[in-house]
Amino acid sequence: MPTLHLVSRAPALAACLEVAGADDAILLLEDGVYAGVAAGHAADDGADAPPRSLFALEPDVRARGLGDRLGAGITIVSDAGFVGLVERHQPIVTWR
Amino acid sequence: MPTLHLVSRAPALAACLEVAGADDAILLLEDGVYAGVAAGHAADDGADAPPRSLFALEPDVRARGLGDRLGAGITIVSDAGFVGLVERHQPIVTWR
Amino acid sequence: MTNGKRILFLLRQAPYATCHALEALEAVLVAGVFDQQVSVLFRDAGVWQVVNGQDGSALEARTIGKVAQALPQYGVTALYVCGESLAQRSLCPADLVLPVTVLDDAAQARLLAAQDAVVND
Amino acid sequence: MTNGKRILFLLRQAPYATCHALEALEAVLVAGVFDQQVSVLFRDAGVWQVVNGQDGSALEARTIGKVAQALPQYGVTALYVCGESLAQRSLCPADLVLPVTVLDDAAQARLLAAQDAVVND
Amino acid sequence: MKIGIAVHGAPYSSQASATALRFARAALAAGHTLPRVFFYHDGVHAASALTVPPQDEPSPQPGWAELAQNHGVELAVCIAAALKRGIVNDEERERYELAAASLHPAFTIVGLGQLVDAVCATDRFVTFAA
Amino acid sequence: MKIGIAVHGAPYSSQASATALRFARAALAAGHTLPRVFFYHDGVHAASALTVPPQDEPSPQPGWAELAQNHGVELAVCIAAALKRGIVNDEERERYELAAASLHPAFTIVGLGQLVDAVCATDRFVTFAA
Repeated sequence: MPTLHLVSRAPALAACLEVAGADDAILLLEDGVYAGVAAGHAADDGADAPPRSLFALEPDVRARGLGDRLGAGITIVSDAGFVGLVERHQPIVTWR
Repeated sequence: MPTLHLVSRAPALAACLEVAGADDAILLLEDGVYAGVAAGHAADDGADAPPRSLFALEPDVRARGLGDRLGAGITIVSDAGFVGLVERHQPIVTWR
Repeated sequence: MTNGKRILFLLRQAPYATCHALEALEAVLVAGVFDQQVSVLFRDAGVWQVVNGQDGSALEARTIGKVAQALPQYGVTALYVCGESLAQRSLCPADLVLPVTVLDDAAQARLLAAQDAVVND
Repeated sequence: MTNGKRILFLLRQAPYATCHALEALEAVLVAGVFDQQVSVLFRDAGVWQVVNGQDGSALEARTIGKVAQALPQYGVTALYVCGESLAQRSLCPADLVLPVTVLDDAAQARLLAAQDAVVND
Repeated sequence: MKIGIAVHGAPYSSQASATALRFARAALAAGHTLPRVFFYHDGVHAASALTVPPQDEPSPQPGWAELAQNHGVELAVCIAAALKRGIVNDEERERYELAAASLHPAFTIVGLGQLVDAVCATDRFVTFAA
Repeated sequence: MKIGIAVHGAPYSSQASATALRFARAALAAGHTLPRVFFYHDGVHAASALTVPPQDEPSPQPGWAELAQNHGVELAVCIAAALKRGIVNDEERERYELAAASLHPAFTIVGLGQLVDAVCATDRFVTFAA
């Protein structure tokens, strides 16, 4: 079963991407959602790395005003969607 | 009077160096001392940036086993030396 | 405005994941009612504090952008933001919730050097 | 060693500035006495936990390297370290306080994928 | 599915407790069971009975207590992490001759082995880091 | 020289309190005066009277208390930051009908204005961040 990576701080996405498998899913949550902002030049992000299933948690995206600022290809999920990802993946790895 | 910059986490040195003046002093303390490790290729550091007065706090260096690992040109100071730096600089800016 | 100490609040942390941003802004608001020369520099992830479109209710939290918008009413009008920090996040001044002066690194260096004290978040 | 769950502790934080490293290692030691397949991966700033020459007494703290050295005695012998994280810090295996297996990113990916659960610091 | 949860961050200081609570509610709503939430590191502060939440920022604590009461979720607080952070029950208060206890009654002080036990007894284990 | 100090990190969870204490002692030894140490953010946890330090990791708290007693250093804890983190004195305990108070007697609960006052009343101001 593929791994689910939880990225809760933006700079941690880089480390996650180094070891995430091609079938793994990555969920950006808390400050990790900033890593999903369509990249300017470098900084907190890494969102233009190799394509994997990339998700972002809706309440975190909305609180931070990022609704229209996330890169294309990032799927917004609710808390229920988060639970669904946990059902379909193992193990769950947190990066902060 | 020049500014004293306190860098208490290694990744924060980069931001500090962007705005530190040529006469300013930089004191690495707590996890900031890792930024003083003689650079391999990139990572936490930035110690090979433009020359400014660069100090590291002795108890933090010793606890972490960095005594022989710091880059040349970094001056180790005691807590008393830290106080001396505060006397001779203003303002004091913390980067974490 | 010519009395008192020159105090800069250096705000570098993103809002919501921790309460550092909120608590630091509360300190700035209090400083504003003292007779001091208070200024604020938003830098690095701290620029997210003043981005528009925030809605803290999604997290049952206060909207940090709204807290920041109150700064001028508390007499804190010297508001600066790091231009490079904005650019790295694909942001421009029109994306922010209140008028701020964009500074390059050299101007930030001069701002820091002019302070009596710097308080950070 | 073939019974139980495969549990990996992913340790990415430097010691001393916070107690995350110490508390995470204490959890690993406890896990070691359970009949599980426990492994540890030191990565990113977490590799500093196992560097030699540490002396916690400088901070009136426990020496984290010594805590890590106790891992094999508690039955935790599957110890891995990220090679790239070492190289970025000018470290090599000879700089570490105990024998560890150096893994490249692909091998770490396989290690993660083989786990039932991952606990982080 | 049985899901284990670890919380590593303190309320307010970190979003971890609030995020974990939302996840826990969603997991229960989806029909999963949560045998135990393990509070470790600064996460133990969620168990303080002495906090006064700011008016406009609700504490996750009543939500945790509700999960314990209505869904049988064990709220387990690591004793070693709790003691050094001032989270103590009556027993520890007495043993260490402290002026008061501070543990909210919905939470239970446990040993670190219960973290490993929570990992072993569940199908998924999710950490909410500080 | 008058030096003001702010502490933003909790003991154990952060080195900030221990580093600040060492700095404070060195500053006093060098003949400086420390009118006030301001505990803000998670720094307020230094004022908990209910902590049990691990045997091999001494708490900075007795050191802070010694500075207050022997050097007249005011240990000022921000009320807003303290209340939400469960650090309360008897007055707040009563007002909010809590089961107990948790403030160590060497520390004083103050308003956030005292942070600005500490900056204004000193020649240098040093922040020990989390």
